[in-house]
Amino acid sequence: MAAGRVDLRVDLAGLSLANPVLAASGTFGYGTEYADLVEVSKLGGIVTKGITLAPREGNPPPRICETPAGMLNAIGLQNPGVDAFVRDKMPALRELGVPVIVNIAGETVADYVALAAQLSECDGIAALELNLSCPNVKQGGMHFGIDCELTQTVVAAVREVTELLLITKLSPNVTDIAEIGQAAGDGGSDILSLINTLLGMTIDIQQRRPVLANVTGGLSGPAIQPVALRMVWELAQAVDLPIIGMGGITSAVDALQFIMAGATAIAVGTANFVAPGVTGCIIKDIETFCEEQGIARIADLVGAAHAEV
Amino acid sequence: MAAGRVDLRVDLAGLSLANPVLAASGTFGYGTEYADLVEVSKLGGIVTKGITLAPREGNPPPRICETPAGMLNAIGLQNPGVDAFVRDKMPALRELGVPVIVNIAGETVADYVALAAQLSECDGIAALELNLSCPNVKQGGMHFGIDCELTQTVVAAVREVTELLLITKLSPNVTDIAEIGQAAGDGGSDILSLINTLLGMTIDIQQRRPVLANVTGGLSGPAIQPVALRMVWELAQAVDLPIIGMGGITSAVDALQFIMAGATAIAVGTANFVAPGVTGCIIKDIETFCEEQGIARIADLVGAAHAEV
Amino acid sequence: MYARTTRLTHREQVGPDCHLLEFDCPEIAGSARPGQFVHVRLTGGFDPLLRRPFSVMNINPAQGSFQVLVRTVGRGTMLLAQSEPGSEFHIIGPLGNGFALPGPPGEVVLVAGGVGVAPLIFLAAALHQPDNYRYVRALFGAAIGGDLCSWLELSLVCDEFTAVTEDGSAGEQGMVTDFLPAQLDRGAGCVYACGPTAMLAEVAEQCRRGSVPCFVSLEQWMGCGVGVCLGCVIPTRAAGAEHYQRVCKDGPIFDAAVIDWEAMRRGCGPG
Amino acid sequence: MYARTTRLTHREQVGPDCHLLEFDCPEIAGSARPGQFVHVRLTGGFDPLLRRPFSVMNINPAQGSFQVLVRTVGRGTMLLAQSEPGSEFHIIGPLGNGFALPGPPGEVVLVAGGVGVAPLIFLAAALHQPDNYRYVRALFGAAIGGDLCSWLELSLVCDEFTAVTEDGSAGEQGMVTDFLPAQLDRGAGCVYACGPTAMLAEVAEQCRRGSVPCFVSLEQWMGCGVGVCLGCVIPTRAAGAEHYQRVCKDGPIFDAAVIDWEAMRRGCGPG
Ligand SMILES: Cc1cc2nc3c(=O)[nH]c(=O)nc-3n(C[C@H](O)[C@H](O)[C@H](O)COP(=O)(O)OP(=O)(O)OC[C@H]3O[C@@H](n4cnc5c(N)ncnc54)[C@H](O)[C@@H]3O)c2cc1C
Ligand SMILES: Cc1cc2nc3c(=O)[nH]c(=O)nc-3n(C[C@H](O)[C@H](O)[C@H](O)COP(=O)(O)OP(=O)(O)OC[C@H]3O[C@@H](n4cnc5c(N)ncnc54)[C@H](O)[C@@H]3O)c2cc1C
Ligand SMILES: Cc1cc2nc3c(=O)[nH]c(=O)nc-3n(C[C@H](O)[C@H](O)[C@H](O)COP(=O)(O)O)c2cc1C
Ligand SMILES: Cc1cc2nc3c(=O)[nH]c(=O)nc-3n(C[C@H](O)[C@H](O)[C@H](O)COP(=O)(O)O)c2cc1C
Ligand code: FES
Ligand code: FES
Repeated sequence: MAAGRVDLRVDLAGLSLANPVLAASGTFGYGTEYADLVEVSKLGGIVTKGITLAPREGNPPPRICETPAGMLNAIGLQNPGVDAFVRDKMPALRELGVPVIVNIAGETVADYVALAAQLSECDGIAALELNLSCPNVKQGGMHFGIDCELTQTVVAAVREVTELLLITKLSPNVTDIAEIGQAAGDGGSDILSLINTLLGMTIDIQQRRPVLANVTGGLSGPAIQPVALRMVWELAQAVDLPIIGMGGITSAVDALQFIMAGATAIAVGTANFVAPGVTGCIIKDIETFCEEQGIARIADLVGAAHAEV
Repeated sequence: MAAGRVDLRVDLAGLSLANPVLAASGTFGYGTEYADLVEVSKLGGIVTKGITLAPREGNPPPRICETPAGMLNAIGLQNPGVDAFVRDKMPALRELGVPVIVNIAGETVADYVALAAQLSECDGIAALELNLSCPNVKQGGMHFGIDCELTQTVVAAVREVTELLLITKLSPNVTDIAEIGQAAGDGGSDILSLINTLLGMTIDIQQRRPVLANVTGGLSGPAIQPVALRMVWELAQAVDLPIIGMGGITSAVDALQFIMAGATAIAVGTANFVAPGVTGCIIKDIETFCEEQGIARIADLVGAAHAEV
Repeated sequence: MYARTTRLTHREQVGPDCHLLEFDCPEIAGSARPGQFVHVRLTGGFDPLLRRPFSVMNINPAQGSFQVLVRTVGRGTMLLAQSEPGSEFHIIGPLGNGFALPGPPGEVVLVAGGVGVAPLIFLAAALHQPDNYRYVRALFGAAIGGDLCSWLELSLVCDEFTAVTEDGSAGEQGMVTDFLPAQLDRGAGCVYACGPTAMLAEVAEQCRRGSVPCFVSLEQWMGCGVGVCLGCVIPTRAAGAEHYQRVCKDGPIFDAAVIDWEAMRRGCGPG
Repeated sequence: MYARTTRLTHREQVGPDCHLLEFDCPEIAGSARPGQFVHVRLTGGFDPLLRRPFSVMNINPAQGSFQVLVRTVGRGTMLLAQSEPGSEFHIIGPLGNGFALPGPPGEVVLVAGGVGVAPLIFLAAALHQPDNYRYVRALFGAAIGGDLCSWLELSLVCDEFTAVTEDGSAGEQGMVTDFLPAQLDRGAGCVYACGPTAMLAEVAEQCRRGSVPCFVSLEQWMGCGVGVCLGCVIPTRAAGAEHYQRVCKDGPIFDAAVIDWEAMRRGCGPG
């Protein structure tokens, strides 16, 4: 097959992406910070840092620490609030030339509804990602994301007030990811994304206290890849909605595993910190893989590994 | 403080260990396999590979694969069955001179009860560890370990038939580890151990199928250390029972983190494969740490990190 | 079984992606038997985490050293290939059962594929010791001539030596197994083989049909390397609890007749 | 900001646990300003996973190279210390705000603790350029004389130089901050400091009392190094959403007057 002949486009419930590779929420800022190092316009899309109604200062430091092949973070949803986001960040985001997915978080159903209503009035947003899974603040939505009923309730309430595509971002800190995903679908979510971070912690044995001021944090990076992949696999067996898979992706090999497990698109988080150009490499290497294997459309590989089992 | 003056003994619900370092189930065989490389008699104790009533062949290969800072296994509880265990393995285990904890797994409450009853008749067993958390076989107990009621039921049933100390081994694949631990306590467990492996998987993108024949496997090794530590921390806040902490421990720094998080003893699993002598190093380095910090008894450090929060 | 911090004393590139490595370790050099392997920790850190197994290619007890032949296929083998002499590695060995010596009476046929040649070089050398002497005929196959690493070492310890390459760039053209029937027709007391699974399956099948005893060296991903984790099993035909056998402890050398080749071909491991 | 694969061209041990490293990178050498840092990836693998930040100690734009001074404290810095010249590292830089130049009028006092000397050497050199010229008096403290790494480099670009060691093994005996009051008494337009948090807090306090502007270079664990992850914040006194500021983007150089030193002392980051 001739180079460049692979069709990398994927369709997420009507949202067409030029390729399946997104930048994950909280790891790519508001789209402009990496402009010096990354050809942002080549990405499948970007997901912005979680936005809340009011501005938030976030958690006290230390907020991050490194773990074997991973990192813990307890940022605590530091963000300028939705007004400042729309005013200061959206103009540049609209100029990026790629689909912009806005990640939102709240403490109550009303928060999510108000955010969704306000953002529905804003031009240039391809989809909303409901963060029901931030483990680092009481207001981060994880109490929703670990409960089926609450998940369905909040998704349904947001569904009422917006025509925007709805992505529900699921927490891995649950016994049964499939039932939560189903609940989100029942609430009217168009797309599911997973995983957010795994709850973890580290202790400073000299000080005899947790390293993070917030005590616990969210584990991300290569360490969690096998857990994330398993959850995408389980969810793909249980729901018909398109899935955005993430968690520890650092290469096209990882990305293709998620696609074969059933993800229509994938998102890259922590790996951006390690190698800012990694998203571009992943796109290129996915294309090369498809060429070598004679695959005309990446979409044909979605869920391919289920066929064999 | 003079060398050797640190009191490393810990007490697990009446079971006294010379030091807090155990070898974890499934990673140290039946105590004799590492005899060439490890001074087994110096360990705090050993936990044997999971035993079932009938012999089991285990899962088809491939059974393991490597992941970033971790490994997946889907052994599937291959074991000779309890009769052969008592006949062929216990004699050598009794000669090791360290407390022997026997890990048992079953498909039904009756399986656990029968195993416990039979092993209660056997000399030289310091405690039974109820594996309610093997993710790799339907018969591995994980359907018990992810449900409070079932956990309490099986523990209570076993409690009826044995005077042996009971350790309940918890699965990390749950939304709320504390409530499962409490249920085990309510059922009559003397001690809690955690974590067993996190469910994960890997896909071979060339073959487009899961690497493990069992599809999913259990993730262990350094990658899971932060998750395991957080679960021990949460459990220690919720229950009064002594805890055996494990998951990704490779050094005294890791071990001390678990102790400060609330574990009275710790177990080393995957690290034995990487460095067979690691348990001895951990014991020595814990002692050195205590000397340097002027800590007379390791038991004084149990849960120490909670005080500061 | 020893666990030692050893020093890499010599490294030599012997093929496009193949290196010969020599380690100092008197204990392993003094005790390893043909077919046994060593389990090597590649870093003091966690990347990669697990040790990697390599067959012993030969020993020099007098000098206290042994050699392995390593093909670069991933991160672990790349780290080895890039290591400078003087680097230290923690190694456990010798491990595994090794070839049963002396084999059954009669001439011996060796079938090597790629780096699978390593344990057969050690075996052939042993079969040329006065005590174990056998007439040894070797077939050594690879994709291209450059992949026939250490063919000289093998040819020096065999009585007959045939190289086979898929592209005909060295020796005969074809698959190494194309040349086995002629060897079996000439009569063989025993066949020893090491190489890719597909090759071994074909060797096993020909030997079964010819009723020639056949021993193969198998591979599987390993956790512990010493028999405790039960991670490295391969499917055998024996009944009952012995159905799965451990490559690290019950192998890596197996009687080809007990292996479930049907299951092996479906792909249940590395090769 | 550039992201480049650079070559380590020179490595020199300059203290018991300290190395001077020189990298080839014309873009960084041509654009870095004093107080800025580079973010270095230490392996192609995941151990350690995250990059590590190091202040630029000096640049040689003509040669296209820059230097950093690295103290070995953990796995990442050990990998650097053990790297042979010729090794390649992926580096992002220059990053951070850097020192505001020229500083306020008047003589400048530098206070360096340990490897904190690195950015101050670069600063002092800049302050001795004709355009930015200032009279520079430097205090450089360490536990022992051997830890006064690169003191010669510092002394060469200062007008006055005082070394201070806790054990008196070199220069004056005491804490570096014991010698700051005398410097402030002589009058100072501005103080720049880099070193352990406890030292910086004391420097900031003395400057506050003396009403002397003070700028400090702070450290925090970093995720991205470029301002997106919000992981590297430190507590400042400014109100509202600006309460936490990012070391990587808003710093690493901060006006000491905005830092919440009370919170810093309670321990909210590396040392
Ligand atoms: C008993 C035994 C003896 C061996 N002897 C030799 C030898 O003498 N020379 C030699 O070059 N190789 C030998 N191997 C294979 C060697 O162990 C692997 O090639 C090596 O572990 C790959 O490590 P890696 O990190 O480079 O590759 P990885 O990144 O782990 O994997 C790369 C590729 O190697 C394969 N692989 C991974 N682990 C193994 C494994 N344990 N066995 C086989 N393939 C694997 C995978 O299928 C993958 O395609 C032997 C294996 C066994 C089990
Ligand atoms: C802007 C900035 C500039 C710096 N400039 C220099 C410099 O010029 N020379 C130099 O030697 N060091 C400098 N550091 C500190 C250096 O980044 C750390 O020492 C290094 O990251 C430790 O990595 P490690 O893997 O060796 O240690 P780790 O194993 O990660 O940790 C070992 C110890 O180092 C500390 N540490 C870990 N990460 C950091 C960090 N990001 N910052 C500070 N301490 C840390 C921990 O508290 C721990 O005690 C700077 C840090 C920052 C933020
Ligand atoms: C520093 C940091 C900040 C994050 N912030 C958010 C956030 O605001 N909203 C959200 O939904 N996820 C957030 N995440 C989670 C990531 O989007 C992603 O789900 C997770 O990190 C797993 O992917 P990875 O392993 O590739 O990083 C954050 C992750 C990191 C590391
Ligand atoms: C190969 C392997 C086999 C295991 N077998 C058992 C078992 O039979 N019973 C059990 O309770 N846990 C078993 N475990 C889980 C370990 O005892 C331990 O809980 C887990 O591996 C986490 O610790 P680690 O990260 O130190 O390995 C096994 C783990 C591994 C890696
Ligand atoms: S590798 Fe562990 S049993 Fe063989
Ligand atoms: S390190 Fe990411 S914002 Fe500073």
